Amino acid sequence: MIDENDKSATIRMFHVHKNYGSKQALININLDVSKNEFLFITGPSGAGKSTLLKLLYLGEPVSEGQILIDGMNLSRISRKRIPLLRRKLGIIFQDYKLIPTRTVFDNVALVLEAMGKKRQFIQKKVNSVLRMVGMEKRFNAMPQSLSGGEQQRIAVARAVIGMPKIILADEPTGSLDTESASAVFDLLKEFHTRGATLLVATHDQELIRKTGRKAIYLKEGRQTK
Amino acid sequence: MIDENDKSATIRMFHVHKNYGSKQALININLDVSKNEFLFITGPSGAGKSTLLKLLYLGEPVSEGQILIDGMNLSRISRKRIPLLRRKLGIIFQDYKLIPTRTVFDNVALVLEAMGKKRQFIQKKVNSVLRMVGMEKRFNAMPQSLSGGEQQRIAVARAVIGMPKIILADEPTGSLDTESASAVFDLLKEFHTRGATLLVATHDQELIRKTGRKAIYLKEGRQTK
Amino acid sequence: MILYFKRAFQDIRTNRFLNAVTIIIMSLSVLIVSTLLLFFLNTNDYMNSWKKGIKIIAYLKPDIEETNIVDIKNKIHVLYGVAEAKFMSKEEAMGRLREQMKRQSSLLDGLKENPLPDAFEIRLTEQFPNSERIENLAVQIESFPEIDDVEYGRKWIGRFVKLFDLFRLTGYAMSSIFFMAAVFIVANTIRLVIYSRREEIEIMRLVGATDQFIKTPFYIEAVIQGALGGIIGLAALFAAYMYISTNVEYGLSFDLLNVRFLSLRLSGTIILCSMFVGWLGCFIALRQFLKE
Amino acid sequence: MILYFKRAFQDIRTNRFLNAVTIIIMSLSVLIVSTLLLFFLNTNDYMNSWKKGIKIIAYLKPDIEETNIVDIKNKIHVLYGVAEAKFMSKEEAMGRLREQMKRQSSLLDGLKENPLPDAFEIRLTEQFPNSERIENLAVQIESFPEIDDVEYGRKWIGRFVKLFDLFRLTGYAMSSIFFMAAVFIVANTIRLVIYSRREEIEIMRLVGATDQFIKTPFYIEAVIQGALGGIIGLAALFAAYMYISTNVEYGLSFDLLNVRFLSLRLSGTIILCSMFVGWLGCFIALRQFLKE
Ligand SMILES: Nc1ncnc2c1ncn2[C@@H]1O[C@H](COP(=O)(O)OP(=O)(O)OP(=O)(O)O)[C@@H](O)[C@H]1O
Ligand SMILES: Nc1ncnc2c1ncn2[C@@H]1O[C@H](COP(=O)(O)OP(=O)(O)OP(=O)(O)O)[C@@H](O)[C@H]1O
Ligand SMILES: [Mg+2]
Ligand SMILES: [Mg+2]
Repeated sequence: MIDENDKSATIRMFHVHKNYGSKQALININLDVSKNEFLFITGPSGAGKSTLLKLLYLGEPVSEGQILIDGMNLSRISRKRIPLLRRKLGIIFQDYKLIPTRTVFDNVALVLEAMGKKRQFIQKKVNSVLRMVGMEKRFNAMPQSLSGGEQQRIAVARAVIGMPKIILADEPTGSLDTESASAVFDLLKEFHTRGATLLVATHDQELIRKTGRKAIYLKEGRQTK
Repeated sequence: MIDENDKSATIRMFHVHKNYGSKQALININLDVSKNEFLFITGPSGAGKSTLLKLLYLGEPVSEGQILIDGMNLSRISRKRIPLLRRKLGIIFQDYKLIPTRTVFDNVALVLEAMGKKRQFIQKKVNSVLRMVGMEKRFNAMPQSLSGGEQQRIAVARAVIGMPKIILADEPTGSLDTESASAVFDLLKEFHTRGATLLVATHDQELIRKTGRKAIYLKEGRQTK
Repeated sequence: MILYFKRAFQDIRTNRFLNAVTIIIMSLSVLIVSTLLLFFLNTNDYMNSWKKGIKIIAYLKPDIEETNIVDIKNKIHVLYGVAEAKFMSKEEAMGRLREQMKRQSSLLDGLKENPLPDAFEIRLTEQFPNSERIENLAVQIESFPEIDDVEYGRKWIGRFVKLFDLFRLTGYAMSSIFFMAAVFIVANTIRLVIYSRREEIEIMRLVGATDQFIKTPFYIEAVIQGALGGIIGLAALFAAYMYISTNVEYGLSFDLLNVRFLSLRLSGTIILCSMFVGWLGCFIALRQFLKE
Repeated sequence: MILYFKRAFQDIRTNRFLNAVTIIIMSLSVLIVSTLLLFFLNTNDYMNSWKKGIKIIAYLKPDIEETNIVDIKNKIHVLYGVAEAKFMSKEEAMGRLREQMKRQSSLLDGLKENPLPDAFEIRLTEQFPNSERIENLAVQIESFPEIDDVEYGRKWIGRFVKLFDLFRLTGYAMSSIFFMAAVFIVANTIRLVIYSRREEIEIMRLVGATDQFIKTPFYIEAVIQGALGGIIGLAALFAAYMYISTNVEYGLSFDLLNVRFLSLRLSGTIILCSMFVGWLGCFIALRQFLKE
């Protein structure tokens, strides 16, 4: 039924359900995201946007259905190979998930260190990415000493530093003023033009309208548009 | 120089500076917020909005200058009496600050428990406030199992449950879709009509425009409007 | 107050892992301290039973009338430190000597007359052994006109008492080291636990909770943990004690029946101490994290 | 690998509080175990010095020629467990008996002829004391044609050896209880520490770090902590030992000089153990928090 060799789509979801106990967070989601697509996921608070992204990075297992990413069937991935999947993804978490005991630099460098990159390369790369999000001066700060928007920009920097094929962004500009937000969006778009697939969850209809990109609409776990 | 008996203003800031090490987060802020005012604080990411609110609830001491709230001089408040100040305030934190090990109910009830209210009163009150933010069904959930917007609504519920004279809201609708956001705003406005003073930090110019309220504008720690 | 207890129990439920670890560490600390205590108490008992073997022999002058003997006995008996004075006639003494000499006892067969004197065998009270005090007592008895000579294992007692003192000293030193170590371990464990809950403390302060409101449940928890830790630690020791005493007794056929467990009162004291240490650890930790 | 070490050191720096507490608790655990070890080692030494006092006396038949004595001596000497066999003529034996009898020695004055036999006094090797083995040895010696009779404090040795066995057994039991307690305490402490860093672990996993990448610095840290804990614990014990031995020796004038500290090799073993326990605690904790 599922053709794992169909590489035209980077992300495919087949009849995906996700329950948290008795709570149905996602109901029968079917989705084809082709390579280099830029897709918004939208819907009201609690609709299941973050849950959908969570299933893609195996933050949670699906309750039913199948997900393919780059031809890999997520339910058949062994624990040991999960990191390989995640390195293909650049994830901007809604709550940022910065390590509170490490500096901004170390938080961003972590991704490259985990990939086993060379020290000098890391140094250069981190600096350049921090510059892109306008945080190059704060490389030595601790996350708690940053403002909400600054933390979000660090989260964006960390998500893109590994040159991921797929970027999953959960409200990537929720804490940002218009100016910083468009800077971040320009950055994401740049990765898009370089070939990355973008999935952006947001509640901000305005943003979608302005960008003029395709969007799928979730409501109480169901795909409505 | 400072007239502590001038009760016309609930919040007064005189020449307030705030430095974090060498970083100047706020520079010479002067502010008069009169009773029952509804004031926005706006500005780009890292402008000092959260810092300004933090000074008001004594989350940080001022570096220079004086702050009066309800005639109390914050720099002269003894450690023991800080809780009394904070009970006058309802605070919505930018990062919500929910206790991860307690249920939604307990998180919200905490404020009233700390005030020494009766059990039955607390029960009733928490239920009614959760209903106002549309979270009455999730009273038994843990904060981590809530979506970003749901957590934010719990944070709002906790801020208003103690019937505070002054509400300090830091991006209170940042994670909310338009509908939930206006529900929350209606709630805040209701408290405003009941006599509370509102200070809302937000980067969202749209919101301010729509509400049509007064706003002060911060940029790199300076008051510009 | 009821509210505080309720919150404490709720905390224990929601922080099961932290509580379990704290209670485990407390139990182990109590186990260590009480094992050592049990050991030294029983060694002490054993040494006391040895001490009972210390005797002073007072030899009577040869011409004492038999009627005087009761008087002398009474005179000795009232002396401080004397538990019992037993008369031993020269015939008894000869019998014992024969027994002691065993294969050389044939030497005694050639004697026409018993040259041994009558004597008193004096047992000392348990608290007594201390070489100076024994010496004093011996001198006192020797000064009685009816007494010819006094004999006691001066050298042996000296050595024994010193060994005993050394042992007791070691016991005190070790007990205090172990007790302090246990206190520090528990206090630091509680610091760790409260450290990992500092966010919660901070949030409570931000929403207007007084220090007392924040602290009280932590104290209640720590004291409950202390009590449970104490009880579990003692129970584990008791189990080990029962296991060893039933399994080893037969093998050794040694009087392990004499090995006694900690008294109820001492056990109670240990549990109280454990509760206090819980409280103390909490006090230190809260001071640290509430001041920040 | 260098990167891992760097990250481990960085972690230690950023988590100073957690590291300090872990090292304190590890030091205290090492202190407890090594104090107990020191105590039992020295008690063992002391008992060994007592054991040297155990002797077998083999009485020769009256008509043995003096030339045979060297032969017999050699025959005894080669037996397993014999450290030394010393000839004691009947004259020497009489002299000793006199000494032993002290005030009753006048009894011996009436004798015309020395009725005591010649004898060998046999000292045993240190490892030997065990009542059955002594008995075997005695039977063996008694079976020599030149030997009339063998004497050894059967009852006394039995009692002594049993006391010794009991003590050793208690030592083993306590050492294993304390060792296990220390292991559990340290392992649980590390669990607590890693629990309070579980968010960090979770985030690292989410950004694509392999388990190995996450674990290695924790292991390095735990082993470093173990080493430091071991060193500090032993240093504290050494300080206590020096303090007590310099302050108490004079007061007691007891041969505390004989009290020896743990050997370098044993100290090294303790530090290695402590490092291993650190590793183990880390292993358990990481299994728990990485699986979640
Ligand atoms: N771990 C969990 N346990 C139980 N329920 C959960 C859990 N995680 C999410 N949920 C519920 O699933 C629903 C969808 O959550 P999700 O986080 O996907 O919403 P969202 O669309 O991202 O909303 P928001 O815009 O507010 O972030 C919510 O009602 C949430 O409460
Ligand atoms: N504890 C701290 N130590 C050092 N610098 C800090 C600390 N807290 C805040 N800052 C800095 O002070 C500046 C103002 O921070 P603040 O949080 O007030 O910004 P903000 O206006 O709330 O921004 P945002 O809209 O992004 O939340 C920022 O540049 C921030 O990095
Ligand atoms: Mg979400
Ligand atoms: Mg802010």
